Amino acid sequence: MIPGYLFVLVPIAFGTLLFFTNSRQAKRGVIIFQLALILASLYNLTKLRFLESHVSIETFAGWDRIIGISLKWDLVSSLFVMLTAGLFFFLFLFDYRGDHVDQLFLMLLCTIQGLIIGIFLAHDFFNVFILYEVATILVSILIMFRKDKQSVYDGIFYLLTNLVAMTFFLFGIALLYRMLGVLDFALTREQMALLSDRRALILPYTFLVTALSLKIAILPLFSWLPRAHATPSAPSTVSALLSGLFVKSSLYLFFRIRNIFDPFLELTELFLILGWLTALFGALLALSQKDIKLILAYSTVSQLGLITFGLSLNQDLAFWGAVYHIINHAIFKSTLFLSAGIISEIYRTRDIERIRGVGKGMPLVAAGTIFAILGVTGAPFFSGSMSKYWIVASAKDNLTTLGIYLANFGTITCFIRYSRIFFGVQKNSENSSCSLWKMQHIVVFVMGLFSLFGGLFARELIILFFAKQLPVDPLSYFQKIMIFFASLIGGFFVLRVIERTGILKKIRELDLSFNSVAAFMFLFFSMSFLYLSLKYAPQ
Amino acid sequence: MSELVGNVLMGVALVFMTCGVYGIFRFRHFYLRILISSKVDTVGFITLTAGIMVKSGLNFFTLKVLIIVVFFVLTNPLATHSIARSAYKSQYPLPEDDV
Amino acid sequence: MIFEQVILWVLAILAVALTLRAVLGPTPWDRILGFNLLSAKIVMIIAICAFILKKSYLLDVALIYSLFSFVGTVIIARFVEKRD
Amino acid sequence: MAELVSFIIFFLGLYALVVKRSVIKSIIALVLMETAVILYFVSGGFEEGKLPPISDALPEQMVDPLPQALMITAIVIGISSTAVALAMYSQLHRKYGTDDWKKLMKIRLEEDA
Amino acid sequence: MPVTIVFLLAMVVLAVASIQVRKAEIAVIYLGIFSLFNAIFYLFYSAPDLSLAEAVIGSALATALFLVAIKGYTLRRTQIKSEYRSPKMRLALFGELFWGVVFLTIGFIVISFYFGTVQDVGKPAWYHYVRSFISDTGARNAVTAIYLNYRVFDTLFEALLLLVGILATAYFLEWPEGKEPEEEIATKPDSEIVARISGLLYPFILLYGFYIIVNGHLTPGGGFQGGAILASVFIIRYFAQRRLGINIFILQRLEKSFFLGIIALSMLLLLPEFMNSDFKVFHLVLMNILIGFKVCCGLAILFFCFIFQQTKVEDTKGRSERG
Repeated sequence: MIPGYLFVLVPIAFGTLLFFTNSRQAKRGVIIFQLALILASLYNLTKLRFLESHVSIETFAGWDRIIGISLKWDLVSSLFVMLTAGLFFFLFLFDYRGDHVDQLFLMLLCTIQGLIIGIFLAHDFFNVFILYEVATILVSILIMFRKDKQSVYDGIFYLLTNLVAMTFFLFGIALLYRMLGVLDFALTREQMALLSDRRALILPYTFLVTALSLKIAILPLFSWLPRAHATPSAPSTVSALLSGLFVKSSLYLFFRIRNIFDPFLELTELFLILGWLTALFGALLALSQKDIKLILAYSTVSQLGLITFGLSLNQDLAFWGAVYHIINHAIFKSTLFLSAGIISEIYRTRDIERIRGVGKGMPLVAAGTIFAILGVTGAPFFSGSMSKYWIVASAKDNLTTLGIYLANFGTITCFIRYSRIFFGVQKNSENSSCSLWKMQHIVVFVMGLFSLFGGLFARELIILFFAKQLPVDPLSYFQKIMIFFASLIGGFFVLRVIERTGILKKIRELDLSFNSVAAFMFLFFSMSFLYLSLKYAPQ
Repeated sequence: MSELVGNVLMGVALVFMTCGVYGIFRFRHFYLRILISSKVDTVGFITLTAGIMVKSGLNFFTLKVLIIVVFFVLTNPLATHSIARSAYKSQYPLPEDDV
Repeated sequence: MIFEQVILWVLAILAVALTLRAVLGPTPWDRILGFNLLSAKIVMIIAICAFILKKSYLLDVALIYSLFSFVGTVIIARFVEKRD
Repeated sequence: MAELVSFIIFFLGLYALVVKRSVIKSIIALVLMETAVILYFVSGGFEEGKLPPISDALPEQMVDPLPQALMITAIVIGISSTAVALAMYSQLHRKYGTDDWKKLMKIRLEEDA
Repeated sequence: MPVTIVFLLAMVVLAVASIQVRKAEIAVIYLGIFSLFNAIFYLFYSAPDLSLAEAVIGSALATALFLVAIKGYTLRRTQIKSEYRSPKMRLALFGELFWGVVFLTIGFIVISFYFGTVQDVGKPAWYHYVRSFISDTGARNAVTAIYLNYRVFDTLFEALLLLVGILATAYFLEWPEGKEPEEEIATKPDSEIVARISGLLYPFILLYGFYIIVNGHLTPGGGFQGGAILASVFIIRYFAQRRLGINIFILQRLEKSFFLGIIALSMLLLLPEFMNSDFKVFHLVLMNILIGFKVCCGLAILFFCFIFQQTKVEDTKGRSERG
């Protein structure tokens, strides 16, 4: 096994080294480095796969876990590390000819890659906190990389909300350390058993949950995410990276911390409802946006809500379905953002009403985007449908199945509106020259293929990666296909009805200022605190 | 013996400092306030540290305290000077002579 | 030993009085004066603590406090000036 | 006692974030919240009469060194995040002219439409 | 020490004052005094390293950064007056009162819940650190032993954090367009006395900063605090001579190379035969020196970007664009 901290530190050191080379060598060196990283993560994954316990915990410099920092490799995190390496390879390939790409940009991308891998492998509370802080400041540079006027407001909004969330996180760690005296994930679990009264854990758990629920964009606290991911000055690779991968690391961390507190405190009912509401609200807001990148960012919010819903169903099938959905979502969301980047560069506008005729203009990009859209909406034989099927299959009562179909219906209508860009003829055709580099089209097409490939061989991939046998009975899968087509047709009519009324314009004006986000965070904190203290009140 | 002398010095330093702080509250005008308090405060600092040096006798501890005193004597007037200068530069009105 | 405790308490009260001056002070320069004298008082408090606990490294801390009180006061004084 | 004060200052900072409409006040409130958390972390590891963790004290008398080591990191985090926030603030003020969150949001919405 | 109660009360008063006062300039000075009290409080809670870091970074540098950032914008007092006389004022007051009541109740519930249920299950990490930090790492200061040897993985990211934070500040402040605020900082000649005597103090402060860096593992101090002391020499130097003297371009390159040195050195920590030899102590000193110089370059860049955001000083005009 290649030790974990090499995976974290080598990209960061390589990024800093890039600063001393000129930009031509930097671009070539980065792609070669990325290939090596993919091979190393593949090697680690196979080694771990054949280890019978599927888990390996390494400590830095050999100190025991109580005093040192440890990194944990298990099947899910090693697969995410490989996903990170692969996605970054495509992003670097996509950006090979970009005008804004110089050593500083490549250095920032390499460093944030090391940090994301660090968050996936982290096994220590304070280590996760400092990884997030560095990542927040890095992302605030990447968001405002092209330095135009509007993005200053989005940048400071993103930075301040995330810094406040991380202060909550640190307060949670402080409370935990004060009571349990240890910072390692597994050791905290053991120390918790010694606690005489589990109500002592309510306050730290509330602080941690508030911070993490802001990071994974749960209902009241998600308004920073679309503005940060789709700001005009962020290059499309950065938005693809943020929506595709960076949010996933906070989702993965949310899930691991929930596992630590699982036997003692339960918040799953709260997150079931909030996840479902986020999925609905995100799809509604995505429907009302005009800017294509904003549509994609709001659909990320709704997909995250769906994944939180799946994770908090507490069934094994739903868990593996949600994890598989995280991987699929990373692939097709970054494909969509990259294609949106190409489209907005060629058409020089981001307004969805003025973009038509993408199908004829750029066949490869159009094909890749259509594959990704079918993946997101969960069309049959595509990756999205398999993971959503598993989440639905594990939902016992029909209320939750109805809820999931409703959320999916919202996504379908949103992407029906989005796919209008393929048909029709281009209005002002003077800028339809495909001056952009051919490789970008191929990259988008290949990533679109992945979402198709992920759907067809879903069960085999799960067995290969997670050594897990997930049942797919054809009857209920066929029923799901029928429901998909029904909601597709329903989506057409609903879209026509909604667009006549002026609701969409009013929804678009809906916006939260920084004070109301802080107020929502405080309300979320007090709600979950009161909920927990009432639920575990001493009888 | 040195215990007693040290205690006396510290007592005197306390008196100086309380006068300095009293001076700050008594005078209405900024320039007078800064004139009184900074001078008295530096003197108080020197007597207090002298008391500590006397009580702790001749060793490295006293040498370090001596370094602190030298540094403080050098920089404290400078700091007060730059405050007064900044007030003067921003045309803060000088007090009429009857105050 | 009790004598140093008394001095410590008196210095703490003087520090609070200076804070009062800094909070009440009408002009910003009163506040900087409060800040400057307060950090001088704090250097004295550390010197006495170092003497009570007989730890010489506390004096390094005191010296750095006085250095940064000087730097802080000069910077704040420079940037509070008004040009109107 | 110190834990009580750190809770009070933490909620004070959060109150200022919710109520105060100026951007610079939000940054000041953020610094206050971070200082409150550092205060809580350190006061957790201290017991009355314990000595600093320098080797000339007996191991039983030493205070918990881990919070102090972590909080030096937290202070450096505080200063660099404040520096980045202030750099953005100076650009925000040069471009938008106002310092009020509500006005900024209105201007930003007009730009989108 | 019971005297800490006095400092805690002063801190709460200053926190409330710095939030409620209307002008940002005054709020910043209160923040400086607040963090000064915070630093002295840590000293009484026997955390000398921390009080040094808080005093150096919290009260002196943070206040200076705040003042520079709001420098150009607090001059228009008339604008502030008009805002606060409008009828909306009563609505805002009502909002503040409402939120005040909500915060008081929720805060009271949380605090009483905390003091009701807090309990301590023993501290294994504390037990192990305190007993074996001298034999394991050869350092006499447990705090330095932790953040340079036991948990060096965190310190790498902390150094990276400072590097990235300064990169971000330099990047945002070089934003070309936008109306330039009045440059009145660089052109003001400073007083002759401050220039002369601070000129006298440089060697002394430099020597002292280096002393703090080098024996960071023996007495409180170490890379971060020592680096900040060295950086204060640059700041005083700016007040003495109007010129910059140091080229930001070189400083940025220096900082990155120091960071690479830190990562390479901490990789040595992994070889077991390296660690139980007497290289351990030398490793600590070397790490402290590297971190110290890196922090010094970083904070110097931070200050130059902030102070010189408007004025590109003439001797570095050509090369001060991003390297």
